[in-house]
Amino acid sequence: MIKKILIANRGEIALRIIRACKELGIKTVVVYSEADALSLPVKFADEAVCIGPPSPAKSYLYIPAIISAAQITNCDAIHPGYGFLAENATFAEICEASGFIFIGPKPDSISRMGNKSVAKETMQKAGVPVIPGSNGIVHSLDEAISVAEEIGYPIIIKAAAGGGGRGMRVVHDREELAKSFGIAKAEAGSFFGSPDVYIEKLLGKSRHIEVQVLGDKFGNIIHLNERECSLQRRHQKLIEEAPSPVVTPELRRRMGEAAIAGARAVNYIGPGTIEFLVDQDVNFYFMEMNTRIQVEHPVTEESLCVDLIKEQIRIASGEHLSLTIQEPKFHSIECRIIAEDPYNDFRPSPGKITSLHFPGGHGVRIDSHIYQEYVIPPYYDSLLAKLITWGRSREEAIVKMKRALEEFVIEGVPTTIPFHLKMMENPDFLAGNIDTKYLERVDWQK
Amino acid sequence: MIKKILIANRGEIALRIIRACKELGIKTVVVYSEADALSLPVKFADEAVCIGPPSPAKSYLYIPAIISAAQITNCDAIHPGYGFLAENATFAEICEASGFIFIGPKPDSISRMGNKSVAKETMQKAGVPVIPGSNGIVHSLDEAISVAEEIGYPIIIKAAAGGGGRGMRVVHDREELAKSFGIAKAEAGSFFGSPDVYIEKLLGKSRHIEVQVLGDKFGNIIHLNERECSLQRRHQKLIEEAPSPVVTPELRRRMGEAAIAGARAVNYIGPGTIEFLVDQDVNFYFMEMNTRIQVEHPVTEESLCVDLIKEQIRIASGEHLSLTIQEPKFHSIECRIIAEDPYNDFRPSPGKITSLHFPGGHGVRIDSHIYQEYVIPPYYDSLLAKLITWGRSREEAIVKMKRALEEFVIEGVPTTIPFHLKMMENPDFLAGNIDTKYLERVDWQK
Amino acid sequence: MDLNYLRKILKIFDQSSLTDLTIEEEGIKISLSRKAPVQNNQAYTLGEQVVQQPRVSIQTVPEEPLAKEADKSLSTPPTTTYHKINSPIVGTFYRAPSPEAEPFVEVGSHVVPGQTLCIVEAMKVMNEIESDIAGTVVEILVENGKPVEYNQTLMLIKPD
Amino acid sequence: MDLNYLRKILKIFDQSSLTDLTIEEEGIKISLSRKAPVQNNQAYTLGEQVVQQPRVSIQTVPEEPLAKEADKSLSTPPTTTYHKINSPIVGTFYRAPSPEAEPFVEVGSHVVPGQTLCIVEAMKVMNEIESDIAGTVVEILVENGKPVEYNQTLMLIKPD
Repeated sequence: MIKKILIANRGEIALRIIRACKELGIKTVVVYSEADALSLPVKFADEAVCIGPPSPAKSYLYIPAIISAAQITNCDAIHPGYGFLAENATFAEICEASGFIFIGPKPDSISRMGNKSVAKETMQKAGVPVIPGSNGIVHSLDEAISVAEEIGYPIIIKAAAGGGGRGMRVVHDREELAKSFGIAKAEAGSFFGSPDVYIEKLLGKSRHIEVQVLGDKFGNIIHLNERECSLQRRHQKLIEEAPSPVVTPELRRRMGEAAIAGARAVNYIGPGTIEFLVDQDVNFYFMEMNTRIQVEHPVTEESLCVDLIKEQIRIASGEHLSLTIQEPKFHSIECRIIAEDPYNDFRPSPGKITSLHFPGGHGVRIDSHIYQEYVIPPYYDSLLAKLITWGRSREEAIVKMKRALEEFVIEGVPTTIPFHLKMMENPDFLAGNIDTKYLERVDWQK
Repeated sequence: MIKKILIANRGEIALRIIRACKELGIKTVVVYSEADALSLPVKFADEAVCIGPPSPAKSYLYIPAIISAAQITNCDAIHPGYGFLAENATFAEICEASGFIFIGPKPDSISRMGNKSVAKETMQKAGVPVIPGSNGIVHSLDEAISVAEEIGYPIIIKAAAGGGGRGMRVVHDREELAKSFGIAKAEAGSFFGSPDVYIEKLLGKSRHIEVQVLGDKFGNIIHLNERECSLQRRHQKLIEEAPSPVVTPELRRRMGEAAIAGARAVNYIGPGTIEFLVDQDVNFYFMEMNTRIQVEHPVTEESLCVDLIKEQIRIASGEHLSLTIQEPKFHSIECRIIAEDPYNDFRPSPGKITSLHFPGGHGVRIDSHIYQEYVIPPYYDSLLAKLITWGRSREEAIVKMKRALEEFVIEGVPTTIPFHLKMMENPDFLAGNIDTKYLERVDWQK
Repeated sequence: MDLNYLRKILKIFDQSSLTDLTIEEEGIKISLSRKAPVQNNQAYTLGEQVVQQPRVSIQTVPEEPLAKEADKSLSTPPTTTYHKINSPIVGTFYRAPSPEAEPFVEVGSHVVPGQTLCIVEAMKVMNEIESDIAGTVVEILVENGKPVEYNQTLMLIKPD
Repeated sequence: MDLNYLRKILKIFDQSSLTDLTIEEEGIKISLSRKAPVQNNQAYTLGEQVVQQPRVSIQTVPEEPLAKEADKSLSTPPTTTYHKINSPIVGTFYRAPSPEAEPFVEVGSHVVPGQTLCIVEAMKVMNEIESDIAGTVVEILVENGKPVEYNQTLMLIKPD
């Protein structure tokens, strides 16, 4: 078993990893920037090493400082958390080259899933459904037209080197395509350094449903069911649940098998997530794979009563998978409590938490690094807490969430709590009628 | 279903009941004394009614004020919590006579279990093992000697009207019995107003193991396994767990059946607890029945993933039992965090909580009414929080408890946290080698 | 009750120099009280316990300028010191012995010690509330037939 | 690390008038820092962020009486203002270019701007730390071969 882990992250996920390590009897070292000197991870880890100034580029993203911190504290493994260096194949390689276990998949798995077109090709070869479109790069307008006629309008022209919702152009007919194709290539060239573009069908209203996979070092790969993450705002997930209200056991089995096939195609180790778009006819299409633990992993944990981080560390230590494929035991929901003002277009609002009261009781879990008098640093993301509830039914999880939100007091900064409270009474949410564009169409305050 | 419940209690259990009601869509009214005007139950209930000054006799124990509060707020049911009026048959009767549903068993069940010798007789008739001893009152020395020779020394002479560890005299042989019998009768007469005494065998090292039962209004009664509560100090439970580390499935079945038989003998409705003493040869003997929800109910909840308070309210509303007899799913432990100074003989220490941080994460539950800046009133018991953890094994629940206790910060008053931290590393506790006198024999600080 | 609303009220109260605040509206009554004004603007200061300043069942409004200041800004009359008649029990307030009968007192009535002022009914028992002072009724704070809490002020009397 | 111990230290710090406190023992280093002395004795005051008072990598100890007061009570020399040499990276501190070689400087050495004072090794890269001032080395705060954090003070130099 791993003896001592360096945690190359901050905030709630750093605390989450410390908790798992303590329960496994593993020593922890947390690295921190000067902005996080007074944070709970620094307080609760066995050791803490300051690695740089607040700027992420000079601290949490600065590989030499992190590796050096692992060396001076004699760690034998490095946990990247999520964000920062978690999906950086170079970092994973350097960890291993420096003699540390990287708690995550192999660098090759990361890089193959990091490149969007390679990932799509890999999945397609593995038999995972992908969004209909061109086979890779589209070089000429003629080629574009023939692809478009085959898959049908509307389509999206995407920059191959783009990502995160940027470098995309929607086209509704042939005439528009003729006008847009050259412009799209020129934009791709000037924004992303490469004029390469590819074409995908534009799906209608669709849901974001992702499947948790888990592989060990012996080639065993399972899935742990899906998470419904359709409630988003500008590609940021706000509420997640497990299971999805629209996934049947049969669909779960098919999506799970596709996800396992995809993970197997890159010899995946540890927990990872295959994100699918699910259209209104319940066809599912590969979107991307996240080669790390995810923010929303607790809903899977509470729906199955498992501990994914402990399992991840055991797997990294060379143990066999201890979990099996099984139907959800409970329904679990997570609300992301973020220091954003929902009444002001979700504007980030760092500041000092002057007053704090966490909800408690049966079926309520809080993953959070905040405390009364905590100052939210402006340098990093503004997730304050994940509030997770579970129950024997979706209805029970929702009423529990509502009462927990009502008990949750955070003063000093605006948070997303009022938004979540409103959503717990929103008829569309209650009916499970949510798609990824829902919050663009609907005013949540109404 | 019940529409509006008056909660005739305070502290964490009042908050626990409010949470259950909110999740069931039931309105709540909390009554409070002037000492609790700034408490969380008052803050979180739908309505709050001040019923008297801090003294319990003039507020939480003052029946006319509570009934009147239920009347002016149009409640249809009254939940007594635990302590205060929870096991007062007269109160239950008055509730029903005044037109309110008393959320608990029938007054007759309460009174039959409240009288120690009636309870013992009832159980014996129902076939529940009781501690060997006299059949009721022992009138003469000759009778005492013959009972003692039959059951074997050592024995205890107990005042029939005594209770709570008072009015007891241990006797080791015939000579001592001859000397003590008269004195014991005289003491019983002067202390408890009645010279009646009875005789019980003195058990050796024994464990306190209790069985949770649950009955509905249709005569269905089940048990929900046992709780191990042997770690006590002056009859006060400090740590509880479910299941017991020494109870096998076969013993669980036998104790469960005995408990159901006992509950059936008094037509029991709602959640109740049959307490057993279990000797070193794993014989179990009826000790007493608690006709109410108990402080330690969460360990049963977490070991089975059920909600006993919601079930209790559903039963009181006239619904059928929704739970079934089943083996524990998880191992769960509860530590009572009390405002007592463990380094000073557990001296109660009311005061102001100047700083507070609750632990969180997977498998951790907090039931607590405290907040930063809360002033612990000196008039009531000093339970601050119940910290509950669970895991797939006893070991997992214990390591989780340890890390949760390490994260738990309460400043301003001494608490039992250091005691619990020490116990989580105590070899006897880890081995499950605990009996009810353990803390009398052993210095916990060593 | 809307708890956010309550929180806002608590906040305003905390940031003020008041020691007592009572708000009644639409069947809801909120009573806030504390020992002394807080120094800093801790919004969630639920810390000070009312017990430390036990309000006796029938008491005279204190003469400290701060308390007077607070009262002045919130309730209608007192510029001078009035005597409070508080309810000794939670129950229903009645101004008359029966629906048909005349009220025991009206605003302006002169009362003497031992005179019945009103009734608070709890569990079918009619608790007659008597005056412990001689004076004039200046305000009746509760409507006939409405519920009252323990220690809630029922009437104000201007001592002779 | 024993968290109760840490809590005690935080408490002592909070109750003092210090702005900075560093304790090193048995492989543990605890650095506390705050903007200004707190007014009240909040024991759990983790609120003030060091960021609000960014310490530049190489800086002059400020002249404010409070800071001097703090330094005086804790570290051996400074009665006058010394110049701090801080580590620009986390790593291992070496006083000489190789185990056999002589140290770059000793206490009492006179140094000029650009002169190498020591090495901090990170990921097998030897980062030579140079003086940015002319002066005399008055204290070397880290032992040869020991780990240092980002911005940890390595040496004190008395400017000419």
